[in-house]
Amino acid sequence: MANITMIQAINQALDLALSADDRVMVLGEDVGPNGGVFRATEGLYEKYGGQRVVDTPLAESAIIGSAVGLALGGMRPVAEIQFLGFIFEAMDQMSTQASRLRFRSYGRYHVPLVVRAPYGGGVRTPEIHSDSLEALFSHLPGLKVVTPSTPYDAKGLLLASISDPDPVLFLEPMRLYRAMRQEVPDSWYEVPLGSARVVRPGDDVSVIAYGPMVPVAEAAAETLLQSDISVEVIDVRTLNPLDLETLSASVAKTGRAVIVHEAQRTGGLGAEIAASLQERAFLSLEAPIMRVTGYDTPFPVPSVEDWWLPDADRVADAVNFVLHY
Amino acid sequence: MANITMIQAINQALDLALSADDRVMVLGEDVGPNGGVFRATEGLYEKYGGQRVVDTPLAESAIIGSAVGLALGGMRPVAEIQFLGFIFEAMDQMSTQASRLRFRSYGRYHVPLVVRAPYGGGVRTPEIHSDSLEALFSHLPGLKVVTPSTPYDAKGLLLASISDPDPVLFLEPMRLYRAMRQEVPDSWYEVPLGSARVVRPGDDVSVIAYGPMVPVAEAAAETLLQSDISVEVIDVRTLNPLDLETLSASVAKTGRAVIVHEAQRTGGLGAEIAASLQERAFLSLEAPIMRVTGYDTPFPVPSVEDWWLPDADRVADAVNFVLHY
Amino acid sequence: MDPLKAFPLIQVLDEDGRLIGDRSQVSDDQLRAFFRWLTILRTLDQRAWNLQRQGRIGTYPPFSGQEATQVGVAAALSPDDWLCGSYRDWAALVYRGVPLYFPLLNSMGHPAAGAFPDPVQALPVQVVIAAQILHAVGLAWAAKLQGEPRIAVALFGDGATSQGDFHEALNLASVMSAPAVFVCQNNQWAISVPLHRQMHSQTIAQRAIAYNIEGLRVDGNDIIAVYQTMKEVVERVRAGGGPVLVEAVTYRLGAHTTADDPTRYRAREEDERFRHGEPLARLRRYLLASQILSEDEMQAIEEEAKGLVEQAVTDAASYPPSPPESVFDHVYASIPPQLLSQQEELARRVREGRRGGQSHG
Amino acid sequence: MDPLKAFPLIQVLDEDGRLIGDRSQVSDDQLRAFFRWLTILRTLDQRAWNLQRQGRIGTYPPFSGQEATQVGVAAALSPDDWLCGSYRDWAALVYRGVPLYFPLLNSMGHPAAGAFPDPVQALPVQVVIAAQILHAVGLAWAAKLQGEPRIAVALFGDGATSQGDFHEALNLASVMSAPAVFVCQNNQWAISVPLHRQMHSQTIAQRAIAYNIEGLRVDGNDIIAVYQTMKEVVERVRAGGGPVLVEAVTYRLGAHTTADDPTRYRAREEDERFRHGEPLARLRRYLLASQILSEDEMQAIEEEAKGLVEQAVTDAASYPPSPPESVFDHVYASIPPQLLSQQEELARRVREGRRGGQSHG
Ligand SMILES: Cc1ncc(C[n+]2csc(CCOP(=O)(O)OP(=O)(O)O)c2C)c(N)n1
Ligand SMILES: Cc1ncc(C[n+]2csc(CCOP(=O)(O)OP(=O)(O)O)c2C)c(N)n1
Ligand SMILES: [Mg+2]
Ligand SMILES: [Mg+2]
Repeated sequence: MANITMIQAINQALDLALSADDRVMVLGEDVGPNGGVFRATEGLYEKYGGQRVVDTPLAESAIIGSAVGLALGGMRPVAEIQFLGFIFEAMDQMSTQASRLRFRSYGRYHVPLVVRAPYGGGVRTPEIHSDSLEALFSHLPGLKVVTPSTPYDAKGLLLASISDPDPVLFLEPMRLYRAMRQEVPDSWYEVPLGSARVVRPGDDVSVIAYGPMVPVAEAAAETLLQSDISVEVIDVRTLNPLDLETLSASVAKTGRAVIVHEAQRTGGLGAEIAASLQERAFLSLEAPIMRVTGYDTPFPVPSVEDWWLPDADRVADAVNFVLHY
Repeated sequence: MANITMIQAINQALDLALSADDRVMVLGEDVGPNGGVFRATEGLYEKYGGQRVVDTPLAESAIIGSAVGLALGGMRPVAEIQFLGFIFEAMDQMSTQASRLRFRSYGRYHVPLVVRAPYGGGVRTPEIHSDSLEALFSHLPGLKVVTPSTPYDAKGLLLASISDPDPVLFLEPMRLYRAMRQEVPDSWYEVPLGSARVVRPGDDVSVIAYGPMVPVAEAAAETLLQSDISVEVIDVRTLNPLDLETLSASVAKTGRAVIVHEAQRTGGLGAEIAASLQERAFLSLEAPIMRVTGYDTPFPVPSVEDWWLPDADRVADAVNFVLHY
Repeated sequence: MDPLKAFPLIQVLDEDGRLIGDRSQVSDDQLRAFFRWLTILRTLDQRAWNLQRQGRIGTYPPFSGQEATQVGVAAALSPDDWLCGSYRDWAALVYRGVPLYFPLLNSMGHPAAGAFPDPVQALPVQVVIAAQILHAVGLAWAAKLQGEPRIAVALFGDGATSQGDFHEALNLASVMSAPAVFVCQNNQWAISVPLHRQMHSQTIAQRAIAYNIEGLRVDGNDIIAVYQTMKEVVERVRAGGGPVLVEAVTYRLGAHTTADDPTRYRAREEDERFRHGEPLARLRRYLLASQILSEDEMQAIEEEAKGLVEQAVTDAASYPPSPPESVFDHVYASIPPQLLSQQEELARRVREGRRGGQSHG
Repeated sequence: MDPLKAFPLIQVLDEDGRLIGDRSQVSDDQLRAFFRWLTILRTLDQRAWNLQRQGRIGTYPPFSGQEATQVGVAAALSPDDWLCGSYRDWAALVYRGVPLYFPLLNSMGHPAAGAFPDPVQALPVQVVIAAQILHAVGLAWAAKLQGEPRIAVALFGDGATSQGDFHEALNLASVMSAPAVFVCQNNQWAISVPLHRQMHSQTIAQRAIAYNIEGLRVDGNDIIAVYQTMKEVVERVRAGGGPVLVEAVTYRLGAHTTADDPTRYRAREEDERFRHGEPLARLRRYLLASQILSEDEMQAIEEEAKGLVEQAVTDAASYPPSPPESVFDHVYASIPPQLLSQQEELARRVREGRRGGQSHG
């Protein structure tokens, strides 16, 4: 056990996977001697060499497309897209290739590929670097989409993703990389894909969040407690396939739900969660399911981003809204 | 007025636009002498020449990326992506470029670009040719997404899209290209973007559909009438921005809604519509809003597609479900 | 630099089937086998076209005219090598061991057409232009990392060279020195777009210079030239010489697919000109003239081909259909809960015979 | 073909600033003006670095070492020509007429930094590697269609040449014979990835062969060579000669951005070697030796530069902030209903001072 940050937990997971399985390799832009622009791959090039920790040319379609081939050829590639906003360049390889090869080959082939990408705002990046695009990928059958909100989950979910026989998009909330420390076991453990986590039990309202918005939801819950409002906070963790059991059980209990994400509201993952929950828990609902999200504009420049991003205050407003509906 | 098919209506719209405005040009794969693989651009090369009706190299990112430049440079490009499934190759140019230039330039520039693409199933294409990807694009701020379900709307919406100062993705339901004829004015007219259409008024339940699913919804409504169920059918027409006024007014009236689309259910546009409607019409709802959609698998091969696609029978089942909830 | 000189067209048989080069690497027996295969494949291709016209199969992309390239390439590979081709590459696949009825099954829209039987080392045919070139790079790279002598071959068209993926693949392969061979079937057309609108360069082979890899231009209608060239190339690549780009200059004799009408965009005369040098007639002339095969022997082969193709038609038609709900079986390794309930719904509808799709639409 | 010979490095000043070529196309006055600009820009770049270190601006990508290329290119253009550059190309933009405080405003994350004042004909700086190359092709193509003598120039890095968009752009420009100039600033690094891991080719210029367009290699640290070469190229392209690829061989003297630490991946020695030939020192030596400028005159210019840069710092700092809710103003030409209500919500929160984001997170 060590008290470490999320980026350290990710680094540990990669290190463990590389040492446990010769087939595992890491590829991407600047993942080699530079150790990744966020240091996720720090020390791995030195430890495992340039054959297994590979700086690729600056070409995302080539990264994902060749990783599909590597996976088919018996490797276990863990590819990095430097910032999620640049995955658009590899969109075909993600959408019609990696995620469909099992289907297209009628089960003959599969693509055990993990694509890691930092995402989300809060760290004042230049434009396109802070986009939250999880909704696009959650609409692609054949792909799993995962995002941790703690160091412990980051390591356990990443190892589970690497073990998974299917392609997994592993989204790393940039602003949580170094935001907190947590005791994390040194050895291999997995947090199963497809299961949400009740972060904090509560009775009055369910606040459903993931990735960078989990601490925001927790902060809102803490504040609301002072007004005697008991909030159940749930971390979705796997965005596709969704753990609708856990989510709807919570809403069945509380009768009210607020969904929080950074991504733009229209067509965001909150829509899917809300739509599914009102189907499953209609008779329990005391108020509409509300969404607290990024606004329907492109992610703004740094001077505006604090205003644009959902915060605890907006979450609290939404909770109060559904409580007094 | 002439009694024409949707593909003829599209062809007419392009012809009118090319003849009315020198800045309009058509570009894409096989749009020239071949007249497009569906004949949408038939005769235009002969009439307007190879400078204005341009066969491009086989490169979607180049088509959209250069069209962005053409639009910035004072042209009014109408680009064709041969099948929507191939737009993934141009995803970055769609997502971070065309749709964001107004934002990125703080209003100094804008991109009057129309991207046309056939989509959807029902015509037994090879794989990847039948994908319905509208949800992905409806999540991109700065882009408008439009899809007609009749020849009249096809022409009017396409002309409105060409007149629009912002980038518009114009989705053409392949299976409706020649499925019906309609009287269509010969001259220029526009169907405004951002407005849904009540196809058929009704009292008991709202069935909300768009593109290829509108006739399916109508067929279901016809069948249900025999059981004295009065269905209001709404054609969404503009998928982003949504005309939530019209949609929620209908649901406020009927108290029940079924949303129908071909795209996969998880993360589809139905989720956004359901989420928004339960926010706006919560107190009117007598039953959960249900979705009849494609299944959460890749679009299947031709021998399976009839089973996979939503049909009137499934729509009727959902209507009965919400009526007897 | 004159690309036509820097990348001279490698030919062994001229357009009339006269031997104008060295054919020391192919035996007479090999040539007889090639003739037999080309005949079977041409017969299959024409039969498939007719089946589509009769409404018995769906869209079909004919490969007639390109058999010499596809068979020549496939014949130069070891069973362990990877082949990553596209929708038109059934000739190569069938030669590799994919049953003759698979192309038909594929055009019937049967999902099993994506699962070639073991041990055929090939990816399902690719529809997204150029996407498979990157897969070949990854497969080749994996072989190199594993110390396996395996190589990977990508087959793609002239149109595919305009895609970003083509460029990214060749650059990556060059940087990684991956044992990959990139075979472009330059059949002069990408649907209706002729080569000179696809690119402003004289050859495709010259693109190799951009990546500092070897580039070659071979007469793709000359199976001896293709096979011998590929044999050499494959050996060099297997030995670690780095990737190679091969431009096989050929011609699409027919339509792009059964949905296409080439009279809309290409002149009959051009057709005639190219038709003359087409691979089967060319080989036939040479084999007759050199008395490697007689007319009678050829006729026997043609008869055999017809029989094999008829059997393939029967095999395809009698191939057991897949239950519609099996689409859920191959999305993920194990079916997540939401998909499971969707699968149950579909299975129930199938059981109840509530037919979906168009018919109700 | 030996690319180093086929694409010889065009140089007028050697690394020590000695005249080794023809400089007949630049007057002494022009050179004085170049020196003044290079001095102002270098001063600005270093000041920006320090401002970031003081926490007064955000991420900043220094262009030091690349001023000769950027200014040489910009100086060869007409005001009507389009410039499509990336995040590091502020030297070119400022030379073109973008106010000196814009790069600072941009790194402060001010939304107005994307709106260059008229009549500067340039796109906002591009962050997505290689995306702007396609815009340049479209802009050039539009000019051609309109019969305007305008051309378009794309500036991009060595890393950008690996992207599919680079390939698609050059191919399309070649097919359309679009009046575009593609200027690659080969600064040897793409963040931490050195050129030899980016590509296995000796030059970037040789990629022109793939598209059958002209390719040139110029010493990007030699402003005379860049300017004269570009003048000629621009004239040919404007006259309809088709697109040209220019490789400007230069060096990124500093870090990739203020967020980068180059000591993690590049050796100090290499740095020293390249530092010697850097553009400002080189020009300075030549101007001194040829007595075009004296030490005193240079010092006066340096003083002036400091003043201008200080003014820019003040201008940036005092630039009025945009109200947060203005983000909604430039998404569409007119604000759709849903966005309008979101805008109202945000405006209300701003009015009530309910500060969002991290602070509450
Ligand atoms: C990415 C993508 N864009 C467009 C298409 C539609 N399309 C199918 S085949 C084809 C032409 C391909 O030409 P070429 O690469 O020369 O191969 P050929 O058909 O001649 O064998 C096009 C445009 C596609 N399948 N994929
Ligand atoms: C499509 C895309 N992928 C990755 C990045 C992250 N990134 C920013 S700059 C850079 C390196 C660019 O190198 P080069 O093209 O040589 O330009 P330079 O920075 O040297 O000017 C990378 C990988 C990006 N901005 N866009
Ligand atoms: Mg072709
Ligand atoms: Mg660089």
